[in-house]
Amino acid sequence: MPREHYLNATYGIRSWLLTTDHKRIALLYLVSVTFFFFIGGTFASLIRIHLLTPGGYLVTPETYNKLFTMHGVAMIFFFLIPSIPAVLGNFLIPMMIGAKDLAFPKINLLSWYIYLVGGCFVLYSFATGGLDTGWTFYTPLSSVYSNSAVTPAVIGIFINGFSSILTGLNFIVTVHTMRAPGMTWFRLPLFVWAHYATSIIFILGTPVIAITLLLAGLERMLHLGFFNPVLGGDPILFQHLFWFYSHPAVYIMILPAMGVISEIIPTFARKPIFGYSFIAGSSIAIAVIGFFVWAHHMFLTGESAYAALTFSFLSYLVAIPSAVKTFNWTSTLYKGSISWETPMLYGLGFIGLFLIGGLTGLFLACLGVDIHLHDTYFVIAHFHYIMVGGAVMGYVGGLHFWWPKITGRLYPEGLAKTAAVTLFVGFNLTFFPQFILGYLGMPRRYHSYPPEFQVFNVMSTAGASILALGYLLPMIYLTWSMRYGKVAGPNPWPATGLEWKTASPPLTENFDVTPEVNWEPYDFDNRHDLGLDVKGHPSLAPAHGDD
Amino acid sequence: MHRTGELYGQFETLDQQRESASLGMWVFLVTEVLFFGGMFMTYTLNRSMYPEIFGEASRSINLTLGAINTIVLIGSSLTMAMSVWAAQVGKKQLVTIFLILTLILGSVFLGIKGVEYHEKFVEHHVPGLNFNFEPGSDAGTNAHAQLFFSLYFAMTGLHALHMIIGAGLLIWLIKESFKGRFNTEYSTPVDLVGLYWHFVDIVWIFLFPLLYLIDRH
Amino acid sequence: MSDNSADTHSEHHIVSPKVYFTIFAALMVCTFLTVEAAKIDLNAYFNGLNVIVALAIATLKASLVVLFFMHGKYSPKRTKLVIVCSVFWLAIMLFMTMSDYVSRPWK
Amino acid sequence: MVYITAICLFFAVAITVVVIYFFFKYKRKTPGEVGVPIHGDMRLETIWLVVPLLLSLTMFAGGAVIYVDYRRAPLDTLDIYVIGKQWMWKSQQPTGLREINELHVPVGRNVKLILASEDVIHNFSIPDFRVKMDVVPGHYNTMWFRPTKPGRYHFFCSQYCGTNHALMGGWVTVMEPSDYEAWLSGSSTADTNPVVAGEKLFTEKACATCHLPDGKGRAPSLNGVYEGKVALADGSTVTADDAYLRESILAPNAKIVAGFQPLMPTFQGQLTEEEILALTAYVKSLQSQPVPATGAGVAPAGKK
Repeated sequence: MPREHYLNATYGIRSWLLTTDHKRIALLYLVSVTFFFFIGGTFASLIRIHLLTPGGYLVTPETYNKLFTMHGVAMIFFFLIPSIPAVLGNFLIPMMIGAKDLAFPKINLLSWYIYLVGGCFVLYSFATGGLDTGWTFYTPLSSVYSNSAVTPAVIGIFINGFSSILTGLNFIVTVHTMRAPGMTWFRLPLFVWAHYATSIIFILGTPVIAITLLLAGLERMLHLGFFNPVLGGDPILFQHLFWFYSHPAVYIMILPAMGVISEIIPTFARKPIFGYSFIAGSSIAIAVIGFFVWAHHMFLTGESAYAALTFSFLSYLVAIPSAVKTFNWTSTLYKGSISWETPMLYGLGFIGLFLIGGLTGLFLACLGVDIHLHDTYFVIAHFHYIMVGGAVMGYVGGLHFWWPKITGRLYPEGLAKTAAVTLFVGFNLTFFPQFILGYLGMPRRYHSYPPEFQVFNVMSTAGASILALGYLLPMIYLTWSMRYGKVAGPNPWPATGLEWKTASPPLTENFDVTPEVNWEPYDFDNRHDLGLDVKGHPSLAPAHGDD
Repeated sequence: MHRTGELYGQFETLDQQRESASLGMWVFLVTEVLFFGGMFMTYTLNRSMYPEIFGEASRSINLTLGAINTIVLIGSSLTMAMSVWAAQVGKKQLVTIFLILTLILGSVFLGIKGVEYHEKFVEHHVPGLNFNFEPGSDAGTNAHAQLFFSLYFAMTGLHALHMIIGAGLLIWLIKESFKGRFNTEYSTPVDLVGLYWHFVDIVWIFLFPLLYLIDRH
Repeated sequence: MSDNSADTHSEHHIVSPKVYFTIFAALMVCTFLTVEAAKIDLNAYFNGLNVIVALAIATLKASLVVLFFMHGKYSPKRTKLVIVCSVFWLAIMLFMTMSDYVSRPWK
Repeated sequence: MVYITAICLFFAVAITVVVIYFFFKYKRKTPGEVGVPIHGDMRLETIWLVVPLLLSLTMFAGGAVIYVDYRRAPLDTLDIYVIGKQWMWKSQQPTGLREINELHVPVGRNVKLILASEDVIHNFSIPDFRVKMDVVPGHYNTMWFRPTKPGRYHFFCSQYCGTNHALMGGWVTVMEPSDYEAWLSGSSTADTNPVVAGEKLFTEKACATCHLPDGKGRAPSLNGVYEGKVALADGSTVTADDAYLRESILAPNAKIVAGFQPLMPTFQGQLTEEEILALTAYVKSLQSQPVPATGAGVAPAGKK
């Protein structure tokens, strides 16, 4: 390990709380999003235990409603949205493009503080009366009828929005102006492309949710009528504005995970990614088309049937870039040299789960089928496959992939593989039964349900306990490895990105000298610095195609 | 990151720094457009539902003050643009003078806005506080007029908040400019605050006809 | 460090005060026009014409501010793209949402 | 649905099998080994851009047909009003018979539910019939279905609506038409009849002082107006359906009938959903009344 690096360059609590080093800020985020993950996870566990019996005797209906609302708010706004961008993105983007830091390091630190302030408001709401509106805050339930602490929660999410906006702004500017010499747009790692696309959504979507929740909050505090039909407002307008952000927000969660997978797969298959420009382009396509589909959450609100037809059609269009990515990842494996190390297991798990999550989305985008499935457990299962099976798997996989870079040490491989398999099994057992429940018609957000649904609920709860174990394991061995793990060296896998050209853990300024890039991305064959057996290759077929 | 003169450590050149800062500001303004956009959306829908009452309510706000404010604010945009120019050509004293003028015009705008708010308060036109549109108007008209005034206060209030933030930035700029910090080489803060100030002006350019000029015939 | 550094000098374009004052005068005229236009019942000719005129003038004014006061006209392509994006996305939100409401009548 | 399932299953299984096959087939053999540098293939990219696109368009088309059919109720429906409020469902048969958390319908008839909410957004959902619709305060939504088998089926509230959301459900009872008639006549009484209640409100709320049946009042006659074409002051015409009548009561100035002044006060906040339904039912009952030659909301010739 290098003698001096970003972790030991300065000491003391002040040096962390006032740091402008993107790597340290990433670690601050790592700690805070993990905190919210465990809060949200605790709520989820209580929900699953409660649903063991149809009568649901563990908690009262009020408490149950608060549990699923707070689970959603904590997980979506304070874990999933910041997780990969603010932790891995923050840590890696400057290194991947060969910069010393993000363009605006102070603003980066400011985003973390804004996140904390927003988080405090939300925790305050959780602690004083909780929140029982559903994470969607549909009016007039949230703005008039709910008796819970809606106002602080809305303010918290409003504030937190600025954290996302500033992070997105920082990434966009950094990618535009801070690239090292030779780092052209089409040499950028796909992880950076994915984050660039994510940032577009941060920039264009987040302000809308901020203003919408502000209006709903004002409506609640001052008894105004923007979304209240009794005072002449329109509750459906709230849904339009809400989903204008919140549907693209789904892509905020999944795009960075796709970026992680696009790094892991070529590294562990040791060959260039198949169709680089298609994967990069599909990220941008998802970010852009993702803004045209929001009203597919509203097919049954009584929205115009013409609008419903349009939005359903556009929703199918947004499925195409995701399909293109999946096909390309699969083809990357063809004739690779595939290693079964932990990050690759997550990559494999991601493809499988994202496939199910994505394909079930086609059912929901289909107008006729959505009439039946809308607001049932089918929806719950679908978006958990995307958000947990996709985004969280990507996040945990990415943490394993870059852990040696972040800490300079390797984790115990055997334990890590066990955890990956546990997560995969636990996840499927938890959420696959929910597809069946949804098809049978069990509505979501029910604290008690007809007894015929019990079997699948018990299965789901059993799966959830395995899943919980799967999350605890990495927590333990990753923490352990920070001190006792094997020293990793600069490039343990080896991988081709610029971030692996510097020491692990990196120096405060990332590189001794600004690197110059003169190679194509994921080009294992021409990288003699990686110590690989390029000559031993059976057939060096001439590269053809789009690259 | 250490700093050499006006160059922050993460950048290689002043050009790169200026470019980044300017792009950053523009991207920030995009978020502002969408931020106000949510309100414009709410406004559009509500006005399309209650065109008559929106007209009636709009006629009750003071057109003269609104028009004067429009002129004042566009004037402040002019002085802001002039201070950017002064910085570019290196007339350090002019920078300060134009910044001060901008601040004065901005304050005049806020002052007039205050007078308008006070009028509305006296007329019971502030939503949530004993709102009563016209003596004897029925519940429905009242509710719909309250929608108009909710939007009026939300939109102009948010706009005024931006003005106040802008004024704060101006005060800081004036302080720095007094020290002679801005010159032909380095005027990024003036440029950025200028962009922000003009944006706030643009918001008002739309707010004025949408709120003050409905059915004035 | 970046492939766009060629653009930077155009961003430093100096606009002469004469241009600023001309634009200011144009903005004043537009403000006067929009107030006067609102006082005429244009809806009598074509329903909604009043709003259209008001918004057209406002858009013109905003464009003048963006192009000249904000130097949009002299900015690199990238900045122009950013401006276009903001307007485009705002339009998506307004247009697609309103399209739901205006097409509600179904039979 | 089967179609989508088949396609999705095919892709899910195919890709999973291929990925797992590759995992074993191309497992790394020596530590320094490198994969074959294949960068991409334009033909393949095109294929997997176009094929999924076409497949998904067929899915879209299939779903769209069902949806359009679902949103456009047939004409010969049995209309039942359903009102949701925290946390119960009230339904009202055309005869005025009311039920709470129960709904009786005859087998083999097209049934249209007209949905209204007293407070927050609910969703009336009958999974066994594959139908559901949001119940939104402030305007009517409709849904329709055609029960095919007698029996008792669960219905639920599917849109989260507060504390007892999970308890806001009940049973649809599908009966043989004869049983249904018997059930109706067994419990119907005059005072629950919405037409009677609506007629009473029509006088109490002073509607009758302007809306004279002969068309000589300050407001249009409502005879025959329901389902008729109404000419508006701005030159357009609308069909006087439930939503139009509701709007005319709550926001009378939104659509002014040609030849009349905007004089009517709004009744927003002064009528409960049930009262609005009663008034609507009364206006509907005037559908068969003779339409006066002048001063009517609907021109006699314009009647369908």
